[in-house]
Amino acid sequence: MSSVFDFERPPDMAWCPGCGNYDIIKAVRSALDDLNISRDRIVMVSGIGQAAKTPQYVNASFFNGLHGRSLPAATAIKASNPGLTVVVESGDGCTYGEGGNHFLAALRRNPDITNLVHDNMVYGLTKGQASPTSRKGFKTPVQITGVFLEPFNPVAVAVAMNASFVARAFSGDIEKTKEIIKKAITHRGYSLVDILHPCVSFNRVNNFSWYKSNTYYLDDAYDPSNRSEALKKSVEMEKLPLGVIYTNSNNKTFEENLAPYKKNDAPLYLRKLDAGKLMRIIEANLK
Amino acid sequence: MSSVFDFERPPDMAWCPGCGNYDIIKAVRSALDDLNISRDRIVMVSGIGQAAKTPQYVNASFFNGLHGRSLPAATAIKASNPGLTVVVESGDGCTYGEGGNHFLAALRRNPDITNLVHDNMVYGLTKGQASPTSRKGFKTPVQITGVFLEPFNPVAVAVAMNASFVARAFSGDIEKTKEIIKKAITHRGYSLVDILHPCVSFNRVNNFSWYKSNTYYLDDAYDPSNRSEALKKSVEMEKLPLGVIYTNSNNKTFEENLAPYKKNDAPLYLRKLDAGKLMRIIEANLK
Amino acid sequence: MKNIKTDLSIVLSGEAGQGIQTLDRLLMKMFKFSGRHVFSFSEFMSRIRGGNNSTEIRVSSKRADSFLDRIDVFVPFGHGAMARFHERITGDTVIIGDPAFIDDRYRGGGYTVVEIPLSEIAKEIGGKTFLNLVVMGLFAGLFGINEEGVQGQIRAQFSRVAADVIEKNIEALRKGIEAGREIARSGNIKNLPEASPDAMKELLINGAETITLGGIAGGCNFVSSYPMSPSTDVLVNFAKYSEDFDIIVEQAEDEISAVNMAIASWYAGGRAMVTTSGGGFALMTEGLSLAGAIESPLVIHVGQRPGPATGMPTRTEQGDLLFAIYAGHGEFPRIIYAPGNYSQGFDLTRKAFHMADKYQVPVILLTDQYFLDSYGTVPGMEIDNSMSENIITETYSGYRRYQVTESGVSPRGIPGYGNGIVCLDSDEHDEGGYITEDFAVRVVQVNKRMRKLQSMGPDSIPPDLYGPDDFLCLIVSWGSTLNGILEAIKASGRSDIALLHYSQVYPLHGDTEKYLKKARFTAIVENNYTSQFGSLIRMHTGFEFDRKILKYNGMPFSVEELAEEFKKFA
Amino acid sequence: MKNIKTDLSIVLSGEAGQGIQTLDRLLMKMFKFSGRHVFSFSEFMSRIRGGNNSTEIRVSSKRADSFLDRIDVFVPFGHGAMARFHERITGDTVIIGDPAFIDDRYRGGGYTVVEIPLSEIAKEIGGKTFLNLVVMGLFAGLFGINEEGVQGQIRAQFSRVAADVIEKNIEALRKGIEAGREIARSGNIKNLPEASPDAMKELLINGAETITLGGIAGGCNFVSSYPMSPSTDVLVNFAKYSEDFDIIVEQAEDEISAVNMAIASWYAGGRAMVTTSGGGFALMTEGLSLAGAIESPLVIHVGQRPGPATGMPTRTEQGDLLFAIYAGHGEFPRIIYAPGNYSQGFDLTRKAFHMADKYQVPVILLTDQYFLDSYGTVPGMEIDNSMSENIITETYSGYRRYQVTESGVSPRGIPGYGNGIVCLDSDEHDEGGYITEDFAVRVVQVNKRMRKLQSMGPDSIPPDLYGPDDFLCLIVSWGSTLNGILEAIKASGRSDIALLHYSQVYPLHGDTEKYLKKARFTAIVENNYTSQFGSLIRMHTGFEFDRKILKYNGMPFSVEELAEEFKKFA
Ligand SMILES: Cc1ncc(C[n+]2csc(CCOP(=O)(O)OP(=O)(O)O)c2C)c(N)n1
Ligand SMILES: Cc1ncc(C[n+]2csc(CCOP(=O)(O)OP(=O)(O)O)c2C)c(N)n1
Ligand code: SF4
Ligand code: SF4
Ligand SMILES: [Mg+2]
Ligand SMILES: [Mg+2]
Repeated sequence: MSSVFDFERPPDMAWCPGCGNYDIIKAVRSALDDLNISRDRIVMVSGIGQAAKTPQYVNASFFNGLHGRSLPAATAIKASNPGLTVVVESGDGCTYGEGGNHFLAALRRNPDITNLVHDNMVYGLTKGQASPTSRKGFKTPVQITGVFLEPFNPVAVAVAMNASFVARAFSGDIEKTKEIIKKAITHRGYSLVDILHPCVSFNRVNNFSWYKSNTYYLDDAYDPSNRSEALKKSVEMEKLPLGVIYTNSNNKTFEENLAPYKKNDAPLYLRKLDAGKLMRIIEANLK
Repeated sequence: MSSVFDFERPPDMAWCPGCGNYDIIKAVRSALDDLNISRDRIVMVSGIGQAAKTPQYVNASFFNGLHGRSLPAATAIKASNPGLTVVVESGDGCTYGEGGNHFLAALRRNPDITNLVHDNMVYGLTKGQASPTSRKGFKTPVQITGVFLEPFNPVAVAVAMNASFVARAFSGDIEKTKEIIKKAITHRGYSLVDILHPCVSFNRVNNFSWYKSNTYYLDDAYDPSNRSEALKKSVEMEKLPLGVIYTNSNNKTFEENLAPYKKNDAPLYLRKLDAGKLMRIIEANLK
Repeated sequence: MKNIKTDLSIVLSGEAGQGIQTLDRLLMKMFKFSGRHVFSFSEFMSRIRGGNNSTEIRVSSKRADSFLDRIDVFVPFGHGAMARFHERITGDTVIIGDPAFIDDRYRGGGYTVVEIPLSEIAKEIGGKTFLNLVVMGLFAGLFGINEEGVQGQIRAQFSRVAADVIEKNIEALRKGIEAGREIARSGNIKNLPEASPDAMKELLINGAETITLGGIAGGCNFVSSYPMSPSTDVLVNFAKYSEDFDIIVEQAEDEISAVNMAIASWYAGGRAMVTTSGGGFALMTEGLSLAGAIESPLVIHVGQRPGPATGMPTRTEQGDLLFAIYAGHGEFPRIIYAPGNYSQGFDLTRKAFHMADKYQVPVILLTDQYFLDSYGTVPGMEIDNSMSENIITETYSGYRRYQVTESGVSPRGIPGYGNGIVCLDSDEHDEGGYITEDFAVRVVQVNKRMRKLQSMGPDSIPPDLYGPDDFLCLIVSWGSTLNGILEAIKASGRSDIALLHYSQVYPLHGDTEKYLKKARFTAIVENNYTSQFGSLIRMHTGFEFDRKILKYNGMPFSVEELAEEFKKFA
Repeated sequence: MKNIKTDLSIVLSGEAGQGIQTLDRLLMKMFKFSGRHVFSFSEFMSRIRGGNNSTEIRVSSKRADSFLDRIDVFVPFGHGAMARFHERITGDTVIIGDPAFIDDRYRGGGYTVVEIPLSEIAKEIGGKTFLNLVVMGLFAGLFGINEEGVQGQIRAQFSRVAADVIEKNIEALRKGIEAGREIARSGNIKNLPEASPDAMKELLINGAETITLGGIAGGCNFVSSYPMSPSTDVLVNFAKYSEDFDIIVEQAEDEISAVNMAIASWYAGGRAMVTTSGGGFALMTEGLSLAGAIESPLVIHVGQRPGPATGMPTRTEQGDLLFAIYAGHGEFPRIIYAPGNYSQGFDLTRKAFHMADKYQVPVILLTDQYFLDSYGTVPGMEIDNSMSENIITETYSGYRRYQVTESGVSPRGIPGYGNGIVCLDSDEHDEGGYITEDFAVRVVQVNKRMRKLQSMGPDSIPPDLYGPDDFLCLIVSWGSTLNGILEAIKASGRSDIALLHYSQVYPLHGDTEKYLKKARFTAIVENNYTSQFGSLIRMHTGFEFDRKILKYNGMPFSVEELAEEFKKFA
């Protein structure tokens, strides 16, 4: 299956053999292909971590910034040029740990971006410390007696904050993950997809079969626009529901609220300073 | 009503006449008195802002640190000396804005501290910009066309994250606020009390009477240990419920999980390095 | 009684929330319209109500634009309004005000006190709110300013207020004017500064506004910031102009977000800026390093206040210079400007956008509370599109963001403009922007980045020499101390002193040594404890100053204290 | 074929995830037990699997503890394992390994290749996992190391592994030993380093462990950090010892939390430390300034790596010195140590806690990836309670945290110990810790804080002079470059060169000028682009170096490249 986002020469991918990231990137590439997104109109944004290397392997523009800071970057990119499709891909540590405050802000701002969180319940790149989503009891070289903190539930927080689009996926099912990603990208507003995936090197507990037996897909009758149902589903922790859990299209996007776009759609780079107007306003206000 | 936390000479309080902070500090002082908390066993912790000046006016030890960073400080103080009563007081901007990531972490860590958030839905000290809890449409010199972000609902997020103790209070009712604060302090684990209060200088919208008519007290029959009920209550935004909204005593506190306290309760400052043991371990491990 | 010929210094002092700043603006405008040069510096506590705030307004027939110790007229606005000024109130000061607000120690013996029941007058008209207008009238009367003109100013300014309120304002004004004329007649204050026609044409501005307007003139269209004194006004001003100039103004959740947004906006074709103070800047240093790594343009305004930590939020200091120069891990070029007056505030902010874009480096504007919160006049501003144009390239298939060039500057593409792709990575990267672990590529990219320090040379702003070319004594300073030093040199009566003032503090201009070597005696003036700029100069030239004049109590230098120091120069 | 008398350099090269680091540790231990001095430096890519990593192990009869270009024995562990080493593989290198892994260009002509079907041997025993043991055996055989001893080491190390697996390990070892003896017999590698009795007694340690153990010896009982290469090992080590020494080890949600926690822990009676790298440190600079403002003790370990931004996460650099010195807004004293060897790593970390406590200032330990990730031996460590005791006061009614004293240091109380209260404010405060806006109090408190710079003087660590007192040429360096420079001076054959090495880099010691003036020729060696320490020295002394030897590709200096430079000294 070739994609317009493939490279002429395949890059040397820095992931471990068997890592769930490979499946996620497949799902992403084919979602982008399915949606006919043009290579020069998309920007991939990421932080730092193993997941955050994803943009390096998608043949498109990318902004691979600081650990934890993918969301402010993506928000600003979309705001500066709303014509771009902006997809954020980063890890659970990056997004919910270092970047937790920006996650909260993104939920409130509602930029029209898609946030794919590669959630392996561990810090991969730094060699296996607990992440905010690590389950209780998970032992690591830092959490030597096991994690004792309540795991972060991004889906529940997002629904509680009345977010725009909230979904959970599992890398093991590329096809279904792709479909969820497509919905997320086409949804207007901030779309969160928490994508569970195995880290074969540092998470021996939450492995492929663990995910298989601890998740289930929401059935077709499930109505993601029903908030109270979504709240209930979102806090389920025994078995994690997969699929689109909540959607809310009541809010305008961040960009729609910004001064420049109230008059026209032109991205910032096409606008010019009206020097005459500036002169007039200075004379009027400061004389 | 005199309190052991009064000063011999009353301090010059930097709050505006009519500010809700005066009522909150009254409720705090008398809660502490009621609970017979000794002046030399309590630490007040805050960040920066108008609310964050509270510790200056309570005659007790305080750690008045950086804007947004009250929670990590309080967590560490409690962890270093679990015998201390630790009360955090700071503003909505400080706690949910700059400090948002620490708020999420505190919910997960569950230190046995009490977090009183003075929520005036505005940045007071910096002269009236929107805070995360500002309502939609609220106009300020920065949000000139009105806030268009979804307001942050700390109660909903806390309940969604299965926090230990979640309450909302209103400064206008000192007696009831005091009772809630007492419950929060006596509760083992992280206790959040979001205390709505009017800012007479910069929030002319959410004033005393607005709070009066947009809040109601949960009735006595309400069971805060019922999570699904709490979830429902927590997302109510039309009229904000007041009282203890959720309690969950299933989790150990942060301190209880820490290595030093598994063996004994002594605070860190009373412990001494066992130099002989260090020598032995070095010899054993590195030879 | 002193005979003031050209220059009157008025201090209004009261509690926060009493509207002293509003009165300050009203008076400034009135005096300017009357043809006087004006300057005012507000100092205030970090609180919303109560405490003690003051403003010093200088009214002058020639430009007089720095902080003075001398108080010619003092108006207290409440009990306790005088306590903090006791040392500055002398026998030459005329104290005008409500009997209740004048401390007893000034009564009888040595002080000139003019008691006017200002509050009562206001109350008779309708309440405390009219006090400001009474005082405004008082000065209009004292200066004999055209009454109709002042009325016109009031009517224009309060145009959205109910008609009857306006009339009461006018009445308050009139009452004040009567009182003022009375004082003028009393002869207590003689030889008030005369009008000079050029003052009328000038623009009335404060430091914060020069940064905002300079930013707009530099094409700024994206501002992401978190409020922090004393820089918040810049953010507020941008919001004010956002609809007129299509500027995205976003209050970020924290400073980290603010700086990352700004960088990413440049990436996507915006011209972005953040405004903050030291503490917020501290949180931005990782972002600054990101800008260095990905060679992003970036403009950061840092309004300094006394540190460390929260320090004194509403006071002034020049304590963050070396921090600004070395902030951010790793090594990368940057530019730092520190405007000394309003023109420089405007010009340098404008230029900051252009330089950031041209060399793809972060540019920091280092101001301080004194600069930002003082008002004054400026003849005009240069506005054209020369500094606001995007310096970007249409990309093509095969475009490489970090193409190695002789200057170190690679053509900057943005996503969505052209057929190419634009890849940025905070890791060390190859020309294409992809992560590399190749040691040779690393060296090539470091060299490329650092080469810009040389390329930037021709655009470097040399220090300005004020005073005689054949100076014997040379004062060096930077940023907001400019005007005060110039006035103090005059006041010192010394004609052998020149000032070398830096508005570009980093990279340090190559002419530095030349000037310093020429001087017989050198001194540096800085609003900090350690003489940071002096240290920088030594680092780059080995040169050490004979004298360091430093102040770090939270207030700017006064003309008098500087003049005192200058007189002592060997 | 080279005759190696005292010093063998072995490079193992393979992919991430192949366990080369495990093998490195096994070999180090084995060689040390056999009485050889050992040193190893691992360099690896920022990835978990694949790519190319290597370790260089030096086995020697005298201490030899720095990075060498020369490779005496090269063992490839996979395809492509040799590519990055081509320039360092010479005719004198003996290449030992699987035929499949040896690049064709080394076959025939000029290279010594010993082909051994290592993988096959391992496979026969049971699989790839036994490869390491085969190679370990190979070196045991080559060196003629006592077989039983090595077996004992294996049995001890794998004690928790199933018995049959251990036996297979032993078998692998034996197969390796046979092959090794074969090589020894072949005479390809002659004059292997002989055993020296003192080596056996030494402790095997790496840089990260010296920081951890030094911290524990300094009484550290609270560590809050966020993982970041290359400093994560320090955090991991603390976790490892947490139960033994009752240390609270908390992974913070971010670096901002980490530093604020550490400061607050000191406030409440803990002895706290954070460990991070440049990017994380950038996020801590506001916290650093807080420590400065509230005069909190604080220990920060910064493991440097190449920047800016993410840079090269697993590589080395000394690029954050000036950042560390000036980080944080406002002005306040601090101390910065930069250990040059393992003893210093231990001693300075221990001392950091004491100095932080004694002077109530932040102390920064500046290391780098080269220092942290290289293993070697150290004779022993000084451990007693002299640096781990709390320097605190029992408070009393009326206790004032910021009591003004001559030294600038106020008795430090903590809440809960005594009847007093302990009030800390990040705003400028009075002696009691309450917010003040009084200008005079501000000055008193600034002076008090800054006075510590003087008080600290007697505890300042002077630079160490290595080499002849009557040197003609003086090299200056700091931190991790110590050992390499010393070895290179020897290798250069120059007896007129001395090294002045700084393990305390800030405040700069007063003896600096004295040494520099004595030299005919001066050079500075730094692992960065701009010569940051050189700049600091010039800032404080005006002195400029004749020669700057700088490296910034992400690798440490090799002995050879330094020696080359030293030979050229005028
Ligand atoms: C400011 C900062 N702190 C720490 C790091 C080190 N760091 C890099 S990636 C990472 C964690 C990655 O975890 P996650 O986001 O879950 O991604 P994964 O590797 O598991 O895909 C950390 C802590 C950094 N680069 N920057
Ligand atoms: C890092 C940093 N950023 C910004 C500020 C400026 N600042 C001080 S208080 C404050 C907002 C206070 O709002 P809130 O927490 O709601 O408290 P309130 O004044 O309303 O009680 C801000 C932005 C600061 N001190 N530090
Ligand atoms: S460390 Fe884990 S998440 Fe990272 S590439 Fe390897 S398996 Fe995947
Ligand atoms: S600004 Fe608002 S919150 Fe602050 S003291 Fe005044 S009324 Fe209270
Ligand atoms: Mg992860
Ligand atoms: Mg508030």
